[in-house]
Amino acid sequence: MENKKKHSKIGEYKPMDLLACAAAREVKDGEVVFAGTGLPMLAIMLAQKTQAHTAVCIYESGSIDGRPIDLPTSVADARCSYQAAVADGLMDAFGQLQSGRIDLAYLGGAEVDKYGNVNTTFMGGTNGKRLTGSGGNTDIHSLAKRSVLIMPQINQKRRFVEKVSYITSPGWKFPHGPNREWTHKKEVYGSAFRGGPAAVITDMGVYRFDENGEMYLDTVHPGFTAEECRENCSFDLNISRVKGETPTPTYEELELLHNVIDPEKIIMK
Amino acid sequence: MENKKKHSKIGEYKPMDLLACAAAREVKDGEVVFAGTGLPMLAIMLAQKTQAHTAVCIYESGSIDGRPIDLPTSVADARCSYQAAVADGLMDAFGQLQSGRIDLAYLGGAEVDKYGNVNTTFMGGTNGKRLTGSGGNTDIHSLAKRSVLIMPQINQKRRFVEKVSYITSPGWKFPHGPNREWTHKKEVYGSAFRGGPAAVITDMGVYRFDENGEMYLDTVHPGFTAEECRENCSFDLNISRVKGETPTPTYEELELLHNVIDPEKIIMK
Amino acid sequence: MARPQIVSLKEAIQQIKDGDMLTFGGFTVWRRPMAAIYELIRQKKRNLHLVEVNGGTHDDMLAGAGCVAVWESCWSGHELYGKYGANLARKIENKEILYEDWAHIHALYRLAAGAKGVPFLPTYSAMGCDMLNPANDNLGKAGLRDGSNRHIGKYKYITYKEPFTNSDILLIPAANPDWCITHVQMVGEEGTVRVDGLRFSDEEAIKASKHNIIIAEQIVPEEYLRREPTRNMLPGYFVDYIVELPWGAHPTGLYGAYEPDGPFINNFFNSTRTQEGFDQWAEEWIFGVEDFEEYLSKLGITRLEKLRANPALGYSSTLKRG
Amino acid sequence: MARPQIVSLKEAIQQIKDGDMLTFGGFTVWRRPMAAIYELIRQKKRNLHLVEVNGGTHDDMLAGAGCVAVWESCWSGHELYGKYGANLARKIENKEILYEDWAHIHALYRLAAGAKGVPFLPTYSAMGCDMLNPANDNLGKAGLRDGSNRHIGKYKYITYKEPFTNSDILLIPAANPDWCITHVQMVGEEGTVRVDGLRFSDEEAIKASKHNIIIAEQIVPEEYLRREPTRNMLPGYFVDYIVELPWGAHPTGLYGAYEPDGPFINNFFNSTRTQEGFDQWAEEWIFGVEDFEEYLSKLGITRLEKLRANPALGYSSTLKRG
Repeated sequence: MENKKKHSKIGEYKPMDLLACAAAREVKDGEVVFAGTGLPMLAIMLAQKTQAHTAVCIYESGSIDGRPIDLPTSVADARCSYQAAVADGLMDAFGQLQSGRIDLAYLGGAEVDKYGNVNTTFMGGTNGKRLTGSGGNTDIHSLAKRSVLIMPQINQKRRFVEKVSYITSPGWKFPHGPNREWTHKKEVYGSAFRGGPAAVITDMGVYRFDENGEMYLDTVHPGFTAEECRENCSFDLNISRVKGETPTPTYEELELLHNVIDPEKIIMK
Repeated sequence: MENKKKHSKIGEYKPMDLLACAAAREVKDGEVVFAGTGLPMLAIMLAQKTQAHTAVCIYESGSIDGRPIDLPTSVADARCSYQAAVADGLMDAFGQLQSGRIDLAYLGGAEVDKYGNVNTTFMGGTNGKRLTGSGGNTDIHSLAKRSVLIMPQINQKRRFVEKVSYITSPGWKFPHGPNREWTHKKEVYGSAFRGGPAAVITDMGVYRFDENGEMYLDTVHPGFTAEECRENCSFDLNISRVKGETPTPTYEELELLHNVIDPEKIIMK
Repeated sequence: MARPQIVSLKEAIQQIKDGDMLTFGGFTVWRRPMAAIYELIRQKKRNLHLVEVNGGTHDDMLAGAGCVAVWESCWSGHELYGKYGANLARKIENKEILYEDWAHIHALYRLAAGAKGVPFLPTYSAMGCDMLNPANDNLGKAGLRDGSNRHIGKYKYITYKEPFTNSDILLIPAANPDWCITHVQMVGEEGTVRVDGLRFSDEEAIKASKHNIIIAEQIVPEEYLRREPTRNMLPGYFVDYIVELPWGAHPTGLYGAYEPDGPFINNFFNSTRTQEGFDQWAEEWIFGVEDFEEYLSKLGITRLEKLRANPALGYSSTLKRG
Repeated sequence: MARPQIVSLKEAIQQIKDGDMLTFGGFTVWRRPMAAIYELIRQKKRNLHLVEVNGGTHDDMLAGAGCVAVWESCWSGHELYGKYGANLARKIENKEILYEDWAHIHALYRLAAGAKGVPFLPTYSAMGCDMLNPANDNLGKAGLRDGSNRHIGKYKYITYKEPFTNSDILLIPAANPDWCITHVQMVGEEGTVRVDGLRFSDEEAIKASKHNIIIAEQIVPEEYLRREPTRNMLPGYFVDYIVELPWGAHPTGLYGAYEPDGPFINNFFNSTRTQEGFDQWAEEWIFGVEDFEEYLSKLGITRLEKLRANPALGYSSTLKRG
């Protein structure tokens, strides 16, 4: 038991474990978190069981502050509503988002660029490969105070690009106005500005955004180098600000993830 | 029993009875009716028990198609929600109104003018006597397909005026635009035009509106003359189109009003 | 955001500052936070700016007690128990209160826009009414639309020729009150709110407001309310303070719990025809008692029990009404 | 307005005409009117214009069967059972379907505006996204914004510098589909609709639509639903046709009743990677059965029973998921 708070060593955890733990650590206690299907659900549930006991999770389907005892597999899953405070609908969830009540959101994407623009619509632009479309990704990314992207990176260099081929969800800078000049989000959103992308968490590192809205490497996962992170990006990643290694999962976090949150091994295969 | 459908004679009914019956007869079977507190509640309940069995009543408080077994005394009364289809709130009720779902509405007023403009805010303009304010009167009057005003008229000449001292609820013509020229409602509402005032029912007669949006006497209650109706108006009422006497309450209607709908004598004192 | 605190009514009301903008849950004489109204008056709040979907006994009482500087709404009265809000009417006629009249949809949309985080909502209601007459933009005429007052916007409303159908439509600006005070049947220990019966415009009023006080007949275990989340109105993170106060809506009514106390309201209304009448009434029923508990004792159990609803009906089956 | 008619699924679907604009209740792979989707395909509806808050297994199936001319929504896929809507993707890539991409809030607000009877609703979401890029106004580029198509408006959206806070905001135009088809747990004999669990955007979709078909697991006495009107979603006068059809949402899930049939959807998804694959699948599961009853018989009771929800949880406690 005294071992619980200790951090595991390389080989004792899988890449997915570290991804989930790093994501969970972004939540502060008491925050209202907007999550999507998959890894984000693990992350918020883990956060609630560790450092953020009073954090609340809401889903765009309308499930508000559920306390699932079984891992949901979609945001409309009946499991999301178990012991929820409210089970209503999209107008409620998106109203809370638009009115600035969402502190943190977890999202994914097929492509991300250095300004945190996200693509989930077409790979290679509108003449390319059709994906699922935006869903709530664009609303949540544009209106949450902080959003955290969770994405695979190892050998996925084509997903980390200078400029996404389709902006499903606007990041810190994007083309705007009749001349489609690259403009900072604050300028475009004016009084409706609520925040923007805060971090990108991958299987190689944790990335954040500087004052100019550009992505930089914040911590590198054990077993990788900053240089390797840069090599797995299609753009010239800023690695000058890296502050060290991402803490590995604690034994308690691993125990929670595998035996409490996802014992059925739905996500944590 | 064979007597039920026969009309009562003068002296066998009170002015309030005729008012309620004449109002009830405005409802067609299957219509969606928006009603307010007081006499309108009697009228819709009477209509549902006579010629309009499948008419539905909604209240602005959010009570939709209630089937009260005891007469409500306000639109938020718990009695309104008894056996209702839905009990929700104002956004629902007013959304139905604005989207053109309301066939008929019952309203009252302190003053009405010849174009069906209604005042429930100030008697004598904004420096005069303060009343309750609009409530839903203005929304309902402006957006229902047909609205029916129920008002006392005997010795209330000052309530039937050339021009109301404050337009709480716009009728068929009202001042509009920067120069505040009298303009027809169809012109102002454009594609949002849903209808307007259909009738004014008083303790003296039933009034309707002509093609030009001006009020005329349609039927006169037994015991009154068309001339008396005009004399109880402050404007020059058109009585040229009067088509006869208002049918008196049937014995069945009287029975329903006094013994079934309002046996507690809350409105039918 | 910290979970809501469970406090006394006095403590909750102490958080409200003179000059704050307030709104309330409920509808006319139903489910009004009357205990909070008495306490606001007892604590002598001043210069309140009320923005309400509609008024009722509660706002007329605040007006009579001199708590209100600005009143924005569409209606005030006591339903069948009193024809109009006589305190409010007198203060408006005497120009002691600044007022802004709206249609019901306008007042509703002001809070709905505030709740959704948009600066306005569009409506067709009610073009041609005198509430929209520029001559009746009272806050504008008082010079208060110059940005000097954080609760008062630049425009009362905007008429917009919208491009989709080329028709005129009204844009009604959002309102975001500092406080909403709402009385409900039940609240969970962590703030989950359940309303039984009609919700009126509570959800819009609460979500538009920066801070919320929920006064409930009963505080119940969270787990109980969470068994049926479709029946709940609000999660606890919107709530700042929770107060448990049975009968706290008296003399207004509470669905499934108690009827409005018609004679009490009617007596109040009759007293308000003059300021002296109201002052005397307030001396007896507000300042003359220490707190809401003493008020209830003064009313007495016999009077209260007559108002109690029959659970099968949601209202009293024995109350004399006619 | 006549009360709704209780009819067979076949009769209800026969009312829908080629070229009509359709929307559906539900969310991704939950509470979709799948029996109606099968019947639409069996009746070979063509040139449908779908406008949906989001898509899922149902709209991808319609796309695969050649029923769809225009698709307007924000998403299509099968959640964890299939990464994306492969039929829809193929038809979009091959330019066989005209599509208009929206953000989720946009799609929602189109129907919410339609439901409220206003020509647009304002939103801040999501300025800077490529769905708003004029280059991606596909209906406009196809010349369909000229008034010739009653379902297609003049503008995809408008950016408006609103005067209240002087900030840009988007105005999203209303949509009013000809039909909404919704699957629910219970409907009353006179059409009162109750949804158990999340309501998603059903209320907006239904109220925006000119005509409504409600398919319910069970038709129940009105009186039963009316005992608790706060739990109901819709009065009967919005409903044109009622169909009683247990398991009618299969293979999607229904809160409190049954889980999504994951392997069935996954098998469907795998078949849709080619048109031939889909055609073969449809031959077996849609054209190869006479009606939904035969479809259920083909699935078999053993398979269906495994999906049944535990009433204490709202979902199955025995289903193998990992």
